[in-house]
Amino acid sequence: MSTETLSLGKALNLGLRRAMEDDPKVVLMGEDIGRLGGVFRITDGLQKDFGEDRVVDTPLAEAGILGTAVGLAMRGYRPVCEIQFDGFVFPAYNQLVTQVAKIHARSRGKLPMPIVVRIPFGGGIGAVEHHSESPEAYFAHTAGLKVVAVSNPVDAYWGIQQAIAAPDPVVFLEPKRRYWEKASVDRDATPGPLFASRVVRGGDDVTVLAYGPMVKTVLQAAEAAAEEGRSLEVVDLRTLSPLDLEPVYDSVRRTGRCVVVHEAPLTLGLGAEIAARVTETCFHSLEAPVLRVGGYDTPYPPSKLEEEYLPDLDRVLDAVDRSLAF
Amino acid sequence: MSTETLSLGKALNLGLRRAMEDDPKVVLMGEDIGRLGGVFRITDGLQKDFGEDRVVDTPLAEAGILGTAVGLAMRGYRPVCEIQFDGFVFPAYNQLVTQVAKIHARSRGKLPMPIVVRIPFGGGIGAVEHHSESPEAYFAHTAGLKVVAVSNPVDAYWGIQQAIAAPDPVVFLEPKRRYWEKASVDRDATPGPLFASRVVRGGDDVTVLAYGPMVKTVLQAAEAAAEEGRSLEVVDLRTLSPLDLEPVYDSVRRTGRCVVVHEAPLTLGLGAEIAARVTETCFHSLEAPVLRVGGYDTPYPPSKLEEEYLPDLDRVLDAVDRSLAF
Amino acid sequence: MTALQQATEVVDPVPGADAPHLPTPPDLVQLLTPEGQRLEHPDYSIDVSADELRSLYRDLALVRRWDVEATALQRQGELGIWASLLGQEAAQVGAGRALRPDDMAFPTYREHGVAWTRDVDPLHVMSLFRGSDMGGWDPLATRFNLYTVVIGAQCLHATGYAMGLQRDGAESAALAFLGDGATSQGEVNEALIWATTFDAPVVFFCQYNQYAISVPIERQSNVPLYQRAAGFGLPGVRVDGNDVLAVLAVTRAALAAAREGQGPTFIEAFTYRMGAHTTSDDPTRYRLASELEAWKLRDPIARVKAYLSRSGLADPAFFAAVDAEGDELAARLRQGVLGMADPAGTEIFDSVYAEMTPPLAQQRAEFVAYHQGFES
Amino acid sequence: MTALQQATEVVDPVPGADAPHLPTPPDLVQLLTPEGQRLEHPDYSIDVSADELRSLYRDLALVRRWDVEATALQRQGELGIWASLLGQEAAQVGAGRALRPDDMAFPTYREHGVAWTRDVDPLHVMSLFRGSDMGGWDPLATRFNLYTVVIGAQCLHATGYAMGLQRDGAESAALAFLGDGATSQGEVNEALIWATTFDAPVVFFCQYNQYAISVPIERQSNVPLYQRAAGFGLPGVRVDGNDVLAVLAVTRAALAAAREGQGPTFIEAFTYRMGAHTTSDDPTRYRLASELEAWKLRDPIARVKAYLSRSGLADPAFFAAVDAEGDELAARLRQGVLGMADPAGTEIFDSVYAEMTPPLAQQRAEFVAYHQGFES
Ligand SMILES: Cc1ncc(C[n+]2csc(CCOP(=O)(O)OP(=O)(O)O)c2C)c(N)n1
Ligand SMILES: Cc1ncc(C[n+]2csc(CCOP(=O)(O)OP(=O)(O)O)c2C)c(N)n1
Ligand SMILES: [Mg+2]
Ligand SMILES: [Mg+2]
Repeated sequence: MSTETLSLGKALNLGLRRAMEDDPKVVLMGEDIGRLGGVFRITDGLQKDFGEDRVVDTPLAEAGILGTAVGLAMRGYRPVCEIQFDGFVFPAYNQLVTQVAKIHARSRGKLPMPIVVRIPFGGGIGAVEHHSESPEAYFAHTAGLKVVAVSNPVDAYWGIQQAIAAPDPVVFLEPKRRYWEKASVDRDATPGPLFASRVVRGGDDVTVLAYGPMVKTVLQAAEAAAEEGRSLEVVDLRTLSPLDLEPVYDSVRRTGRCVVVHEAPLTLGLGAEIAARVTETCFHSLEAPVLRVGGYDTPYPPSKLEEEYLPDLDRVLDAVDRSLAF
Repeated sequence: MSTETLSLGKALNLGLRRAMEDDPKVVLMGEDIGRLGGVFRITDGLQKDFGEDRVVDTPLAEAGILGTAVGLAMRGYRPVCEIQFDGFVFPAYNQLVTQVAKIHARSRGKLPMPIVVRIPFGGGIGAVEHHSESPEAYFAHTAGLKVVAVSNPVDAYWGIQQAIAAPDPVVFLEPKRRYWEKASVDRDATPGPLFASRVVRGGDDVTVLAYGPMVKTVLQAAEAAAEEGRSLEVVDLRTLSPLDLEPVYDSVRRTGRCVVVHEAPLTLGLGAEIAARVTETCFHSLEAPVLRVGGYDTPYPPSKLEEEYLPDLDRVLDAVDRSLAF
Repeated sequence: MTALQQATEVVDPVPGADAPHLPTPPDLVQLLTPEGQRLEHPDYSIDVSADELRSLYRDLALVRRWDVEATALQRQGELGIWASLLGQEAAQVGAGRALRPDDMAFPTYREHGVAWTRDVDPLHVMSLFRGSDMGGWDPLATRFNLYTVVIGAQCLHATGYAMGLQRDGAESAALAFLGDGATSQGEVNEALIWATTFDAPVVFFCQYNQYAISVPIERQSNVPLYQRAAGFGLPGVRVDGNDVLAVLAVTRAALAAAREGQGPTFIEAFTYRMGAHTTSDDPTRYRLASELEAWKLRDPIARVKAYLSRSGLADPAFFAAVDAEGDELAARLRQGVLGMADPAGTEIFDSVYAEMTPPLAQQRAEFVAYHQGFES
Repeated sequence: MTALQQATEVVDPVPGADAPHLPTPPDLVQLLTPEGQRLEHPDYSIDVSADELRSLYRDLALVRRWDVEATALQRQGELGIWASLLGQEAAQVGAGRALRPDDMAFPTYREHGVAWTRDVDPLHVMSLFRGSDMGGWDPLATRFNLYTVVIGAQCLHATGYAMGLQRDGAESAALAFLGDGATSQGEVNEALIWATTFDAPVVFFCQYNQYAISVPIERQSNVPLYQRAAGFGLPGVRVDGNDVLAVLAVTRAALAAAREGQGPTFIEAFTYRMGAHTTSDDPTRYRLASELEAWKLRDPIARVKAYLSRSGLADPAFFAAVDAEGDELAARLRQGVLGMADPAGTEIFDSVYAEMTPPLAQQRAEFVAYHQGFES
């Protein structure tokens, strides 16, 4: 039996291991990922087993990580880059946006760019500045990248393997505050597709969308709402680029109401795009505007304030109430 | 009489000159802005008149430009940085997002950060890769920055001075393909506020929003629509962060229909945020969903294809038709 | 026997220690050996009074005491994290004391010792690590910038600030701190280019503490870091970072040169991070305990104490008084941290802009109304 | 008289020329003087057959002919812009000819001369400048990467590719091209760190053509660029970039070292951009005509011609044949450009991803339907 209870972090670790076993061209690169096993231990033990050429402790320079990954990809490798924390992806931004995202198009398909950029993202861990951000909208606005966010150990285990196997660059967002959450993972199962959203709880009154760390929060809200007789349908978006909104449209056509939840600042967060699309597609079904619950349009605050900054169960329920009151 | 006919580029040049005369702390920095006067000649003649300490030809490194601007700002200067083309802002992205945007909040207001980042943006000039992009959504999603886009010589002349005088960091977007468009500028006038949108053509049937280079396109579309008996109200957004949507809400409450136009890729472009807000605020007035006309979700194409990539009069009218058909 | 041989000699006998990172002559500037013996150096002489020496010792000791207390407070859950300076006291106090009041320092996140020399209240540093703010001190009044967490970003700030000093005709300098890992960041290298291109009055002070979290120098450079400077056309100096006198002398000289218009200098302070990277780190995963043992013999405080004692410049009463002062300091800090009020929720909004925007004001109002809803 | 004195001597007599950028001994590797005299160099000897010499001349001449034709086509509106290599033919042909077929080159946007040596069809380069595509050649088949417009970004790509070569156990190398301005980009400096840290088989070939658009070297470095290398622990060499033999020798040696596992080298090819930065540029705004006149005496093609003639290795018929070939080439290119079909609109969508996404497929479908609407 290959079903076992795994934390999200351990699931990633095992997923990476399997990807490395399956394909000798997979190379991990990042700061402190080798001997230390990464600051979150996601790559624990991998350098020991696969060697320093396949699990590379890099110099401390994110542009260097992404830029050399481009060259490795051109040479037929499948680099998997770890960015230590969300807030440290920006030194690599030029390589990511002007090179990684554009080289396939620039070369009209002649240059492969199967790079995975793993980023622990989001807040809630009581950290100092730059360790709690949610930069996903920057990536989702960048044509040429694909962007996924996992929310649970099962998706983490399969998702990382699927992202590595994908022929396009994938920004792979890991909900750092859920690294220690556990679930049962069947490692012999056949996974569903990576670039697909999923209804994770059925309901009739309001459709609530989330991804990454907020999926758990929304599921808890749905639980609480159920106790008050409100039935929320919860969709785990999973893929942020491309968006897979067909299941959402189906749901909203039934419920007539939609709430999107994310930690990232509200303005031009994923919720904006989803609201625009859902409204355009389901205009005549909507009984209320799509409402958004997000971080405020401010830098991520000092950690003593993060509970007030981050969407929580109450703020989700508040939005549900407001939607229903329309 | 100080009213004269100026091109948008010349208006910027004169606006910069006046700002430098008014405040000795204003320092211009950028690649080729000194002796050459900038690749678009926006800073023409300024180094000659203000010297090399106030018009600084910098090393070829955008992070260096923004990063040293931060230090100059801490020392009481008002740096005005030129990024040569939109596609070259990304090496400076780390400084812009993690430092320029956050230092005021980080210091709880103790560190001033009155930096202007001038960026010629948008396409339509037949250029090679990276010279035609519209990165504004990246900035508007970044809390701590303010973002404006001018569309005409009058706003250019006043706007650059207002941006420099503003106490916060301002990304100042210049519609490069309109640099040569002319208008009459009264240099003794009292300008309106910088962070305000403006209705530039009244109308009753559909509210159409644009900014920067697309304002002219939309005004032409409104002209064409008028000939077919359709009355478009056109709003020049001018400020992309903060958004000033009150005039838009007023308009949409009357017209019931709204179209947003920009060159940037559709997904998570400014149109997404505007659609979400207009829908939330004007839900019961809307007779059609907010429709968006934008660049496609692809890298900016080779210039032989840019006419097909960029929104034009016909695509605007097509969206107007679709809106009216709802 | 040269100064350096003396310095390394004490390390050799440690059983099991491979002490892999010891510099070879003639690169290291040293004025005080690990055994507390004063040396002369042809380029970097220094004249310190007895008072000054004692006050340097006091700074070193109090800064360490603060650090120890902060680590304890973190263990007890009162701080979210703490980045210990243990072992780097001399590098930081030496560099900080070389500054004049009108100079400006640009720290990373570990320069508590420099903060101390700038009269920054330690509580204003600890509030950052507690998560109450992002540093409570006034960076312009103290001329000590806020901590910068994004590796290397502050080097460009310091350079730009120095360009401002130039334009002001001020005879002051900027002092940028960075780590060994930071030297790999593109922005840091750009700062060297800017500094040399504009001859800016900035000094780069790199604490080579042997690690960037778990990563040793082999991953950042295959030549000693101070040699990086020559390729950019600025002088590079390697100083014994555990020798407060040498650091003081070298940094003073570099700052003086900068103020006099002679341009930037790059200083590599050769030192060792005796603690973990931060309280979240587990150094046993990547380094041998014997390495630490070897470095303990080069402790930056012990040598000053030895020198003061042996030369009769301080007596046991002095050391006892400093110890007592340290305990008082620790008690004050502990009390201060425990008594720190949580920030008001509205602080999330209030300093984002100098000029608040209407949409953010609206979010703030909604935030207030929402939380009032809970209270009522 | 040393090689260098000979090289500079010809410049001095030019009236009005301040020739500000001439290197001082003993830094420059030169094997062929501007007057066409062969020199020996202790470290870089080269044995070239008469055939090889003639074919080098042919490359230089044809590449210039191509460049002239492209500039003309731009003036006539057939290209959107053109980045001329005028004056840099020897640097590019020399470097390109040093490559083995299994090596991989990473150009900027100006290395038409290298493209030529990789048998890239000039039309595939010109289609980029026409705006039809972003380079029509196959970068993996030709082992010549696509042009990279973002300054310096390709240096990291080359280094990563070289790390791939290492992992493959391939005895090949990567050759990264960059300009003098590019040396200021953080990413370029990171590439030097990566290359040395991993001992990657990559050679950095910097064409110091005296300008980054309008900006002279004083704004990028206060020491000669080849000296930058030492600070990162790799060898730096300065070669006369207008001397195709010296460039060939130096680059060959560096590539050989890289292939043999001796790590990276940084080459500074000292040359001059005789034309404008691009056809959009107006160099009269920032440099004196006399400077160009001085450099004309160091023309990279004239000296090969002089050597071939004087040594009897080529006769007038040979030069006439090359000229004729140049005219044929120009005619073919002109015809090819004029005949270039515009790309199909759907190309906007078709290569964004290896696996097309449903939303993009929908945008494509809408695009097609919209344009069909116009046709019908
Ligand atoms: C741009 C960036 N990338 C990664 C990190 C995560 N990080 C924090 S400290 C550190 C190591 C820094 O090493 P060094 O520069 O030697 O300074 P030290 O901690 O040793 O004082 C890393 C990788 C960061 N803060 N910023
Ligand atoms: C990141 C970036 N910033 C700015 C530019 C605009 N630009 C194009 S070429 C150039 C100068 C390059 O100078 P150099 O590296 O010396 O190469 P050269 O053109 O002389 O061959 C500049 C500033 C760019 N392409 N990329
Ligand atoms: Mg370190
Ligand atoms: Mg150049």
